[in-house]
Amino acid sequence: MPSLTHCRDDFPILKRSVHDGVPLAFLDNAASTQRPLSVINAISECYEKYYANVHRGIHTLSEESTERYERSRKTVASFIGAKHDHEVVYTAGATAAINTVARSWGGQNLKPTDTVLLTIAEHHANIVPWQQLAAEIGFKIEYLPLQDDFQLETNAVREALESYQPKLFAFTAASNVLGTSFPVAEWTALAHQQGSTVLVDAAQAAPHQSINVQAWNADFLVFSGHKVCGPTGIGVLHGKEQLLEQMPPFLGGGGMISRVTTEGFETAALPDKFEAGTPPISEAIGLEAAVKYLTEIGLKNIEEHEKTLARHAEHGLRQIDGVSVIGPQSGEKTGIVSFVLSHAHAHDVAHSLSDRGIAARAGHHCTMPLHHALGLTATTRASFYLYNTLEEAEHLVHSVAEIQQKFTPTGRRRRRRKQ
Amino acid sequence: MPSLTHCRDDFPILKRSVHDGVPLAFLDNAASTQRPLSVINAISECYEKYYANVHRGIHTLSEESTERYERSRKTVASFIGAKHDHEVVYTAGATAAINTVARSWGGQNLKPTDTVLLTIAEHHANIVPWQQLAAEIGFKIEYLPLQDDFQLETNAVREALESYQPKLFAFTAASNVLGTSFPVAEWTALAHQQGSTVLVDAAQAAPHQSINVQAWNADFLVFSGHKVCGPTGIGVLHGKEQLLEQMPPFLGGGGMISRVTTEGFETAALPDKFEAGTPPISEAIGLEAAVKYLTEIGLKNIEEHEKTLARHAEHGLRQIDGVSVIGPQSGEKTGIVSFVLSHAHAHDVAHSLSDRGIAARAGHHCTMPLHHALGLTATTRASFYLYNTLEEAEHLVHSVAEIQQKFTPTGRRRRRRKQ
Amino acid sequence: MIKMPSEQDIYEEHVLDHYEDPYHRGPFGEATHAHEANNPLCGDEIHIDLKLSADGKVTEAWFDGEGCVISQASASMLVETIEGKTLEELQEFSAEDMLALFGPKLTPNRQKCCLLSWRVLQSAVHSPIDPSDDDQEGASFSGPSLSEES
Amino acid sequence: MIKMPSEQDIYEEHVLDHYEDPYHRGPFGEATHAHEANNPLCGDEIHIDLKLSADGKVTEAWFDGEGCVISQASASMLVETIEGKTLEELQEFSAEDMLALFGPKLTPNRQKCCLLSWRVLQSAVHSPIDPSDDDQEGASFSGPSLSEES
Ligand SMILES: Cc1ncc(COP(=O)(O)O)c(C=O)c1O
Ligand SMILES: Cc1ncc(COP(=O)(O)O)c(C=O)c1O
Repeated sequence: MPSLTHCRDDFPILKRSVHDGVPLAFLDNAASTQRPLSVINAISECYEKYYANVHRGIHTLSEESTERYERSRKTVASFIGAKHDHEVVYTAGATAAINTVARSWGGQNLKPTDTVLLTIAEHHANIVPWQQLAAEIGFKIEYLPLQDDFQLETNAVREALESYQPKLFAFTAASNVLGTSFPVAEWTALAHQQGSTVLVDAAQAAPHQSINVQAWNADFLVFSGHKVCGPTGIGVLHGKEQLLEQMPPFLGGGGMISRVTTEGFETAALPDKFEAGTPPISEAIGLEAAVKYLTEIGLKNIEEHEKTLARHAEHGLRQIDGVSVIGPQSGEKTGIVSFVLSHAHAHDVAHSLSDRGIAARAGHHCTMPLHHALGLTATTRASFYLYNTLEEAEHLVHSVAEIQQKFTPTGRRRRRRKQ
Repeated sequence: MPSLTHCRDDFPILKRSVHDGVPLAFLDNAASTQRPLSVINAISECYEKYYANVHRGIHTLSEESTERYERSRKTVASFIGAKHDHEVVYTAGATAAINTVARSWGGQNLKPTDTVLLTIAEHHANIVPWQQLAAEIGFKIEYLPLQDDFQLETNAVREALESYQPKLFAFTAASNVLGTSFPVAEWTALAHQQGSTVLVDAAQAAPHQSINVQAWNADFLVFSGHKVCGPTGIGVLHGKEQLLEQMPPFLGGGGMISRVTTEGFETAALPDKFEAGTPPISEAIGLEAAVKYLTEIGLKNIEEHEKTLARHAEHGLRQIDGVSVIGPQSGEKTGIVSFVLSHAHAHDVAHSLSDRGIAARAGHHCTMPLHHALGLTATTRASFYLYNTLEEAEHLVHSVAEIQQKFTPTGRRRRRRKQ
Repeated sequence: MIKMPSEQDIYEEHVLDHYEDPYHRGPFGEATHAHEANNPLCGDEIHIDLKLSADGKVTEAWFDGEGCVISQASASMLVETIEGKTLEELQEFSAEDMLALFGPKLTPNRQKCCLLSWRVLQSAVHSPIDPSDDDQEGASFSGPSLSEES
Repeated sequence: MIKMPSEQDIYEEHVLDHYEDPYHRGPFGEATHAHEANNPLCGDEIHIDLKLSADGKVTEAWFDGEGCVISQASASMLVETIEGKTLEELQEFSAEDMLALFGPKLTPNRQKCCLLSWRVLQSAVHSPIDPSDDDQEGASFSGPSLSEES
């Protein structure tokens, strides 16, 4: 495996200690990644050197900002292999992007007798918008369940597609809990055979694997800037040109119209149609820097690196008595490992990990239906990224072993209250 | 007037030259303002020192980020005099905030027989969302017209409120074209007497005047971060607690729920209910720095300063033959001056101003209905802010005089084409 | 900068004692008032049973639940403390008092774990167990919200 | 970094000549094909009238409109240039050719002003003036969008 250790120097935050000199081991990357200096500088530079509102201002700063904003769109379009730049729409985040598809495409196309097919492993961002819309329109939502080994076989997907004939199949390319990724191209092809439209939630895929929307052939794909080393406040909606053109606009306001009268409005062309209001300008410029950074290092290298670390950690965790890893033993795995301890609640685990410098998440990770299906209320999740090290993976394993030990019941007695 | 000249040093971009050593005179502040170093540094510091996803992560960075994110909300709440911090909801911008009110409050409360009252001077952001909703629901939209002197008298507002009995009165606190501001508290009180709900678009007011939402008593108020020296990618929706609580959520996803099952979801408490997905974290932290910066300088001083400059410019422009200022001679005025030249199109004016280092906007400024009502297609707009100088105002006046001169028809003849 | 209290501070003997050997944990058949709620952050659940006397005193208090050390230990401390108190005293018992009762200093996110039982208690006193059992006002909390993590 | 072309460059004699003394500007009674559109950026409007011969040649071209120097001068240059051209030649006349015809280098935002007449022309050739006048395909443009400023 190519060492990515040199990358650590690009991330200023990794130099900090958590408290009392305990170094930081940032294993909360599935929630949000850190930023290299090139991204932070791109944002500062925008504000210090050439910022103005974009969209056809006839003065030098606005020309420069517009040019950089649209260059970002080009870079992101080529990052995901889009056919047209204007198929890339900037939104406030992956969540906003899914809501846009739900309200615009869904509002136009979903009928009371229709079915939307999801997997039980979806993030709330890919569940709640459909539930909100279903409450209005009245269509059905079906969930593909997991097998006992946490897997979801393509055969089960095929059968569900055949039996439900969903109008939409919306699924995550990679689970933010199970540490698995799904065969997007294959499932998309099956869905298209049934006439289903496909939305792929790539929030956990974009940071870690090379995406080609044309090869995947999904109709819609979304991801977030802050999970690919980019800024907060920006997300990407990719849609096929023809679909985006047929959809009504979602948010209304400046920039998305070609004409407004007191009687009504005419919609602007793509991508402006879906970018109402002043867009996330510095965020787009930061996102471009992030995407360039990842591309330079190479998505393949990143994927391999973080898989190595995650499998190392997973192997170690599985050895510890009373620790269960929530995810399959084999198959297509990513840099995420979630687990539960028999003696300690996920919150106490995360808290105790933090004492040891390790940033990990505890809770349901916005996947309550998945946790419920697994009979769990909370898990602890470690998620690796390019800047993590084997030492950090080992530190995690040792720490978890200690914590499991520490919280072992010892037959303590509460001091009786003096009355 | 207290000199604010020292402020210029706080804004790195003001040191740049536009081209060939021509210094920048940034008079495009109504489109978007520049940022002081303290804002740029707050964003960088967030990413370099303590960034992690917010919302109850049990590790040090997440605790720190969450604390800073919520501290920002507190600061902004006190900036606008909100009664409760959780009445402040962060959105992607003013546009997103108005859309939130339209879809959530409007979707729940507006009926086919209702009327929504706007002014003809509204920005598209406060027109199009209501048109979109009206197309669905079927209510009527009425527009308060301007008088010939560009004014809108309170008497006309009272009469319209009485005759239309609108369910909602949505108006801008300050026009982004006319350079006027409206008496918000007075109009709001009149609207409430008629039982109307009130939305105030404070996008052009928040940067320049001290706002107290309790004194104004509007039910909803919105503004954008990038117009108050803050980052792009963030806006503020203030709503009265009781209204926000009764409204359904708008966007669905992580963070805005308290429970999700395969059957449905329960909504989280305020303000989380309206903040689906990873919020604009670094943007909120940057916005806090911006609001602190403005507060330190003093909104009163800023208002006075920019009014002085704008009136100076307006006075000069009115002296130029063939230049018409689009806005009233007197009344409550702000730091905005829009104008047209008899000999040059707004675009050619802005272009020629840019040659002289002056950044101004040309076009309809997202107020096509207003421009149509005034019989115009485009105006040129200069908008002043705390860092502008009297010299810049004078430079503008001289430049406009030159441009008007330059584009005077001279009886040129096109060279005949050799055939 | 937030100083994250270290493990030793939070999981001190007193806390772990209450966790492993809680006061009045389990079902209670004689409750006159009861309420339960969960913390969506971690799935922690707390149920509180109260027996109130005619003159408005807590004669007995029990809890049941599942969750992290802090939520469960703090619930145990709470029910132990409130027995014998009047309704006025309960109403005056603030979130700050609850955090003080717990002892170790908590970061904002973990305060939510500690305050879960306190919130449930505030609702329980308004939730009599009797035929007119549909008093739902206890369902809406004031104070910091209990939302999920991402 | 974008170099904003300076005034002298853009408003050169040739351009101002076309602005003040345009070629074939005004109504034209013999048009066989016509189209018009506006640039929402600035409200610029361009109408183009064409007279096409049976063998697919532009025998006469006129424009009318209102707007900035660049949109009006470029329209004048365009109609002057296309007379005598075949439909194939028009189809081959690209946006780049249009910018080259105009001459002075334009920033992206001002290219939109220059390309307005070119777009209208592309649609006009598909928009015969006759009883079957409802051919609306010309209404949707390809290429960079013409949206508004903020
Ligand atoms: C009066 C007014 N309202 C609303 C807006 C929209 O703000 P934003 O583009 O930041 O969403 C603007 C800014 O252009 C404005 O001037
Ligand atoms: C699989 C998945 N989908 C969607 C999201 C939502 O992304 P965001 O919160 O950036 O909108 C996340 C991140 O939490 C995720 O992991």
